[in-house]
Amino acid sequence: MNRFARIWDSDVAWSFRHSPVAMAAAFMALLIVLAAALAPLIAPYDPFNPATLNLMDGFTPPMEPNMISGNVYWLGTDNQGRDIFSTILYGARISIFVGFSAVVFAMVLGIGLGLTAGWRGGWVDSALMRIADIQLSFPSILIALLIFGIARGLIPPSMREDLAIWVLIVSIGLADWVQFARVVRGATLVEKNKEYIQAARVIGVRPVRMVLGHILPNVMGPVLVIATISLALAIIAEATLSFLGVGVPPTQPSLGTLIRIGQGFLFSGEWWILLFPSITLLALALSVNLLGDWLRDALNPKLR
Amino acid sequence: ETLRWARVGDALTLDPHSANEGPTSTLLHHIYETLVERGLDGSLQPRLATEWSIHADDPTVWVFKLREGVKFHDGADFTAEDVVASVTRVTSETSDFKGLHAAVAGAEAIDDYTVHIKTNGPSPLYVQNLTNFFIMDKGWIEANGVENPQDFKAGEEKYTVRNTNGTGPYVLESRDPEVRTVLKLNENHWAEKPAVTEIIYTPIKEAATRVAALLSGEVDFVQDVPVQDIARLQETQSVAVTTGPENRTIFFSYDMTSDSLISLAGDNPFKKPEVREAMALALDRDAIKTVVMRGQSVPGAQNVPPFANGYDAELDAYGAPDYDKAKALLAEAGYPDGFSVDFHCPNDRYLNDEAICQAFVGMLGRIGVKANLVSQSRTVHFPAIQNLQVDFYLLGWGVPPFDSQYVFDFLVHSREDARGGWNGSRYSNPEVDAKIKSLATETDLEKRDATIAEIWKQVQDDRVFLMVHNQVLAYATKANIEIAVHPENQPSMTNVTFK
Amino acid sequence: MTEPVLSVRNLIVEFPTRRGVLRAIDDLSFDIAPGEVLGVVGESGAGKSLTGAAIIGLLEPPGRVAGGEIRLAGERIDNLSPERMRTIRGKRIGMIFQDPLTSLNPLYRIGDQLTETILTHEPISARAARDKALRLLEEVGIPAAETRLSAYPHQFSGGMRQRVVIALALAVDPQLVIADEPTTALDVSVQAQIIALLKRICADRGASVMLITHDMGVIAETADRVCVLYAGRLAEIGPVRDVVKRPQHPYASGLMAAIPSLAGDPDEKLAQIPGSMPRLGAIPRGCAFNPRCGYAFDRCRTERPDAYPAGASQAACFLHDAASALPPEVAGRAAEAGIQVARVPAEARP
Amino acid sequence: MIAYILRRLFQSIVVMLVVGLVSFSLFRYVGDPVATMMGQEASVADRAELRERLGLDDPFFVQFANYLGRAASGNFGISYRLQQPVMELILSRLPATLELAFVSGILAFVVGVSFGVYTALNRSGMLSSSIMTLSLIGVSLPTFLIGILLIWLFAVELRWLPSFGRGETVRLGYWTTGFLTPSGRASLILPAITLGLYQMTLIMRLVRAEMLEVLRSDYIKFARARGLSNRAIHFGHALKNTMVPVVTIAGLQLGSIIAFAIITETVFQWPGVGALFINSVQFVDIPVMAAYLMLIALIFVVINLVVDLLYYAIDPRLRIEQSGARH
Amino acid sequence: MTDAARNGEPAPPLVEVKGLRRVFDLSKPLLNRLLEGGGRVSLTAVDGVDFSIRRGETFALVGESGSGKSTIAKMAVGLLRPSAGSVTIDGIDVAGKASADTQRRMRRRIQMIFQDPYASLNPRWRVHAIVEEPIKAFGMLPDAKERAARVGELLSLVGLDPRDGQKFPHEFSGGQRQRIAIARALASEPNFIVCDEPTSALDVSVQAQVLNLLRELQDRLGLTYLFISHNLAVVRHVATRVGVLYLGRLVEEAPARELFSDPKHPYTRMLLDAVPDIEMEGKERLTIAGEIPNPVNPPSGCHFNPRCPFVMPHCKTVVPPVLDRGNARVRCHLFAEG
Ligand SMILES: Nc1ncnc2c1ncn2[C@@H]1O[C@H](COP(=O)(O)OP(=O)(O)OP(=O)(O)O)[C@@H](O)[C@H]1O
Ligand SMILES: Nc1ncnc2c1ncn2[C@@H]1O[C@H](COP(=O)(O)OP(=O)(O)OP(=O)(O)O)[C@@H](O)[C@H]1O
Ligand SMILES: [Mg+2]
Ligand SMILES: [Mg+2]
Repeated sequence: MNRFARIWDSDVAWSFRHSPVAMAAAFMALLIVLAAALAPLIAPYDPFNPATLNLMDGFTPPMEPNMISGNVYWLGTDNQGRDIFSTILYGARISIFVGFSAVVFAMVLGIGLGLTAGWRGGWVDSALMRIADIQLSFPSILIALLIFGIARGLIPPSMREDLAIWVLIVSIGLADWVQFARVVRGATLVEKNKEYIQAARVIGVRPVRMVLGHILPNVMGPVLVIATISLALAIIAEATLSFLGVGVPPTQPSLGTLIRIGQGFLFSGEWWILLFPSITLLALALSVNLLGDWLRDALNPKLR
Repeated sequence: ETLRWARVGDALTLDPHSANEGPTSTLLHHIYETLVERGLDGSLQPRLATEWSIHADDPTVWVFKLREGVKFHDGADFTAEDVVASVTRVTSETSDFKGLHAAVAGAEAIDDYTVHIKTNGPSPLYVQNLTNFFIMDKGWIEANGVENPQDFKAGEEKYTVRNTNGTGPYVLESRDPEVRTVLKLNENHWAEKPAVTEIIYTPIKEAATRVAALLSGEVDFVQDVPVQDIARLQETQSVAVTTGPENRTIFFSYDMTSDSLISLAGDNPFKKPEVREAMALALDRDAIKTVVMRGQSVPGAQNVPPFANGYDAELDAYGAPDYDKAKALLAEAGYPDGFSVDFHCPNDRYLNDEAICQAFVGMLGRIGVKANLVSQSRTVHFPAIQNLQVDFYLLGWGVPPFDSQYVFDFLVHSREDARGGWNGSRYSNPEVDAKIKSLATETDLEKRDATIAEIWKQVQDDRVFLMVHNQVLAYATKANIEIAVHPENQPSMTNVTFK
Repeated sequence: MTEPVLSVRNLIVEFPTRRGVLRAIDDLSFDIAPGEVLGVVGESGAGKSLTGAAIIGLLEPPGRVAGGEIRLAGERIDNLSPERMRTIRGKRIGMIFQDPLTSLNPLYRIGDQLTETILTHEPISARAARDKALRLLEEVGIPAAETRLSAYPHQFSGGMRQRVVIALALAVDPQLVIADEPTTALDVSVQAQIIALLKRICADRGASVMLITHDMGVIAETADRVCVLYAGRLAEIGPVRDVVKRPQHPYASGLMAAIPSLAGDPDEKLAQIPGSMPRLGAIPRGCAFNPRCGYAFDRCRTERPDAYPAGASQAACFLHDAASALPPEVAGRAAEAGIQVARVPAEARP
Repeated sequence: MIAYILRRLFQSIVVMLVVGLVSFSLFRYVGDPVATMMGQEASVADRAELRERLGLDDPFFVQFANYLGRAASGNFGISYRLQQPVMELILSRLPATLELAFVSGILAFVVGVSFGVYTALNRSGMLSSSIMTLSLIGVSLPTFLIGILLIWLFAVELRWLPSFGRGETVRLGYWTTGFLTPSGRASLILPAITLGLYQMTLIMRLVRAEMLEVLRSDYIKFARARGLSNRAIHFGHALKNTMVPVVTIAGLQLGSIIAFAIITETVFQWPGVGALFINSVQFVDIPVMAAYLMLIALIFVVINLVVDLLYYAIDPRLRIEQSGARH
Repeated sequence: MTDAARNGEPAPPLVEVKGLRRVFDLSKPLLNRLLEGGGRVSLTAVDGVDFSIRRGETFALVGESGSGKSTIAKMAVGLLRPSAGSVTIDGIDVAGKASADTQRRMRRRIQMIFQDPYASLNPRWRVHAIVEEPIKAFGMLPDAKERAARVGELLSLVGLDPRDGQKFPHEFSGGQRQRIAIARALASEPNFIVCDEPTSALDVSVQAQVLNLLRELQDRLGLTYLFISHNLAVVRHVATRVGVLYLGRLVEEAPARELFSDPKHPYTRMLLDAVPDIEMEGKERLTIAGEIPNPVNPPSGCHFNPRCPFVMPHCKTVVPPVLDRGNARVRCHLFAEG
């Protein structure tokens, strides 16, 4: 059996092939991710280049010619004359990138600290868990807001636009590491008392190798599940931060920023500015959530 | 009849001299009264003062004749002593209005209904600063120990923050800050009885919620209507929208003096007149008006509202954008490929401020200028301008005294004592400075107007500002309510009529 | 012969899985007589617990009884509605699980769990139920039963907990008790106490016991008859002495020989059966034991043996089928090992 | 127990101090309060003078120490924005937030637990799958959008419910409540749903997962083997065991509800501490921000403690271990 | 067992355990103790245990759950530090401060086989990596090819197919896993292996395979075992000498044959009686009353006194000394002189 066949034949793959919801969700997520990744190729316009925008194309309804330029846009345009379709593609790119990076950041941080706390135990553990408590006693949204505040103070304005995304990633990620750390710590505490770890100790395997080689692979299951759920949450968090006005720069709107812009037009008749990005966000978050749900069940041997 | 009134923010305090801020003054105009007030056309109207003039013998003294038979809400009579006490209070250390009364040397009650206010020199425009100067009762001030407005350092709340005793048409019934303030008709008021007998004032921060509240009939009158909703609201049967020009100009400015910019080390393109001209040629004011402002703005080239003294329709005229010419000018100035610079913009202060900036970023992009938009809260934006930390920015400016001198003092004059505090362009022209200074004391109005015109000419020639438009105000009400737009955005519910 | 308390006929238990339907119990039949203790032995995964679960109607889905029938005192119970089955569980069939630590709900007091069970099945007052619970605790040998009623499970030691579990299983005098490895989790010194208790209390009440375990020693001491399972199938069933001392199925005899005992020569190597029990999906054709069997011949690889009489027992092995054409060499070796081969071919006779 | 509480109290104080320190060190980046406190006519000198008077020029640690000193005596200063004592402002806004959080918490808990139990007991049913999927939609859209959509549907289009505010409130001593008036109750519905939706989904999934876990446990198997009724097993045995972890997490979620109220309160113009905070951020009202953050930290700390105590109350294993002996 | 051992020729002891003691601190945090009273609580899991194992011999430790068997095993391989006493291998203290190099060489010679074949193999690693790990860790064969060959060799040695190295542990049965664990233990070419209940999780038929394998390896490689079990019948089949543990104390230690034929300590006798009688000889049994007491506060004097049928008054107060009785050593007042 080659590697692919083995993967195809694994329990997880099997359960995937037999779950219509999971497949639909995966298809949807893949579609959005691909479309976003290939945005420069697919999108008819480059909405992030202000020089190409024509303000007079603003507020063109979907599939209707603009009154002045006569241009037709599939999903209409927004208040800056950006093609909504292109902007959604580019925006999804940012949202996905921010969400994904934030989760990876939180994951790396959480796993690192969780492993350390679980493995070292004692005061290191207590200290790290107290920090986690403090972190938890600060609502994540506030943490993100505050980090944003610091960054704004520290980063020179000229670099802000470039760094805004990274700041966002760090803010969301930093607000999210605790759950990874807790789960990993718990799993580490369980794993480290298993006999295979003692066997490695008898051999005299070095702690770093022990943690990374032995324990880490064994705690990845729950981590993956949390990661999927967090991904959806991070995408929403980005949207929420943008709503509070601390997200990505308005010249490079993410899905969340687009929704924030669009919700201003809820009563003014330009429904498409709100509707299409919302549907995209909903489809993205929902499919990732459903995938996470499925993965949780698929990785839980007891539920099979 | 009861009027439910909503706008974006609440009055910050009920102390009449503690916060020089629009919504605060607007609400206080219903409780307290000023000597003079701004009419709907921008002219000064009598209120507690029936007449005012510069003393015939002494150009440094303003004489006010007061209205008789006026009573404070607690029943005390309104007299010249109250005005004197109010002047003392408004010029005190912790007053937020002391800047407007900086020229005041003292006030004197000549008799019960005559007051003299002496200034440190001729102040022909002083009376224009009094439209938000509320008169308090001397006895009440003393009885409650509120000789000074709120002092934060003291860490104690002043009695005046929550309690009022004015002469205005309404009496404070109850107040829950940022939730709801209820005013009842003052039966003893000197003027005609207004149609509105009760005001319920509720701030609603979110624009969508505010509009929803009007559409669902939960409020009767909404200020701060988002421009994009105006057209829709106008079409809605149950709602009426009134619009009118506001006393506020929106413009861009840039550091046109320094040799080096903060965001562009070693160079300053804005120093070159060609660059400034090119930028002006790139600005498509009509597009901004049509799309960003949804038709709700008055584009212009002179950054002073049309109803203010010094406005010149000729200077205010603007042409269509000309990108080719702009590019040519840039090339001429040595920037054939344009340049890159930070562009600072507030995102929570003016109507669609961020969208305006964004649109301009696109326009500049067309001529090769890369403006990196830094859009942030006014709490960061304004200090940055004042501290000269920005190269290129958007600013809005209201002109409460309705006179160009106010613009010159703050925006054109070099930074010096109380002047030039908002001069982010670092424009510094000693000649102009001298002219500006002369305006303050010039009592010959014709001569003064001529000087103003000269200054404007110079300022426009030097392209100190890149004016975008004057804001337009929109009030949305239930269809049966009529209210006129006030240029200072200080509508008075006494003017409301029901159909 | 009196009617058996429990009669299992051709029981089939299946698990539909992604790789097809797995047959975990295949054509299993046995009886338990009133008052009898039937030991069920076999290696891990042989299907012992599943048999117990099938009888009491607690197969975890997707497991299901796919064939055969189960009769309790003559009444068929494998096709009852869940509601009817519920009234049989606890009331007529009691069950004891392996781990006393996890069998008791940690959040409820012992007394409450007992009275709850009693009140579910008997129309008596709460007061009376409590008294009965108290008596039960005393009966299973819990000192100071009165005060222990209000204790929580974690306040008991392992042996005490298992006593409570026995009290719970026997609370309303079931006819049959299924004990699934009741002593495996306990210490050697406690095991003997619990087995003795179980035996005594069931004998007192005349309850039959189906004792599931993989410990032959426990069976030898406790059971009247033994049933040896292999890969979900019956290997041998018979009186305990016969199965232990003179096992007739090659698997059973291999199993018995592999048990280290306190007698015999300690320096001698233990007898061992090569290989391991097949996984469910990969049960060989014919006799499930044939690849490991030293006596296997052609027929064993193609045909599945029934249970044939073998001495006092019955064994599912062609060695005992008179119709078998046994290779003489095989028969010879079997006979040598003490297996009473059904028909020894002439050539092999001495 | 006492030792436990003491240790937690000590930890709580440390947590509060850290929160205070962190938040305080961040304020300088939010903006310059002076810029918003003074009218545009104020001169540079006037601004400098006000800054001086507010002590904003002092070194950071001096400011923090001063703040702590005053806070310790219950004086959180005067709001730069509303010119009232911060303590009073927050106390007057707290009932609104607490009532909203309470109702959404109850809503999330009741609906979450019932749906969770239902979906756990009917694992493969049509309705269960629909509930599971629909619940995800609730968390796949940002709260602010859900709020606005609810307003649009129920207030503007249908006109069933108010779009903003708290309706009529009744004053009971220090507390203002919206529970006692019809408009107060009606006003609660939309914000409570908006705020509770996320937690509801969370609790539902948690209950479902825990319940499935518990249903597989040996003691449930043993309870079945004893012939107990499904009712007794599901709602007596399984649910109670499920609640142990659920209560912990749900408790902690209550804290998040209060924190997340920021957005809901903004959208619905709900006069609570969250909206107060957001307005204060925009005004750089440092005293209010600092007090709010400390308050949130305090609430979290208290909830944490209460949840832990609750845990002790539910789980006898922990309770007895405290008092010693095992045998 | 090597011939030497069986013939009773005196070989020098390889492993020596002297006065071994291990105390676990179970005290509550200081603050709790201050407020709620109650001093430090400690659990003496192993208390003054002495024994030695000669080369090629198998020393078995038996005892009920909690008697301290695993704790001794862990101290023997250096997983736990003794609170007092020492374990020495060829004169080198396992927990001592010998030079790093000596330590390393010594460690290589000690390996351990665990009870649970499901938990003792990392489920995420392929079998060849598991078996290879000690070789790598001790830097024995730097060449990857050689290592692969050695792994194949080891797998064959324990009766597995070298190709099984590509599989994951979950693809094996319990018995096969235990073989993998044995292969791993043998990888560093140890001469002392600690087996902590290596078969208690296995079925009898598989248990026989594993026990036979262990014996075969001992004969072939001259291994020395510390064999831990609670099953006396198993112990009888593998041990040269047996030690019986009760609540951390070695109550009896004797050559295997002698212990089974002539048990001295009442506890040993009762343990033997408790073994179910598979031979069904219907012999008289002496069931032990009660259960093993809480080790946190064990009975005073002889720990076994509350369950002992021969209890004497001073059993409750005086800790019995270790008494030499022929080849055996007993801790019981019954055997005191006079
Ligand atoms: N839910 C299930 N899905 C698939 N196979 C199952 C399931 N439950 C049990 N089996 C299989 O059924 C067979 C019999 O299992 P059972 O639990 O009856 O064994 P057992 O004889 O009791 O073993 P043990 O001694 O380990 O308790 C095993 O091969 C097991 O893998
Ligand atoms: N890390 C530890 N901390 C506290 N107590 C411990 C620790 N490890 C072991 N103990 C205690 O020491 C005693 C002896 O434990 P040990 O594991 O050695 O027993 P054992 O004889 O191996 O039992 P089993 O047969 O159950 O494996 C037990 O009472 C145990 O609870
Ligand atoms: Mg079983
Ligand atoms: Mg052990």
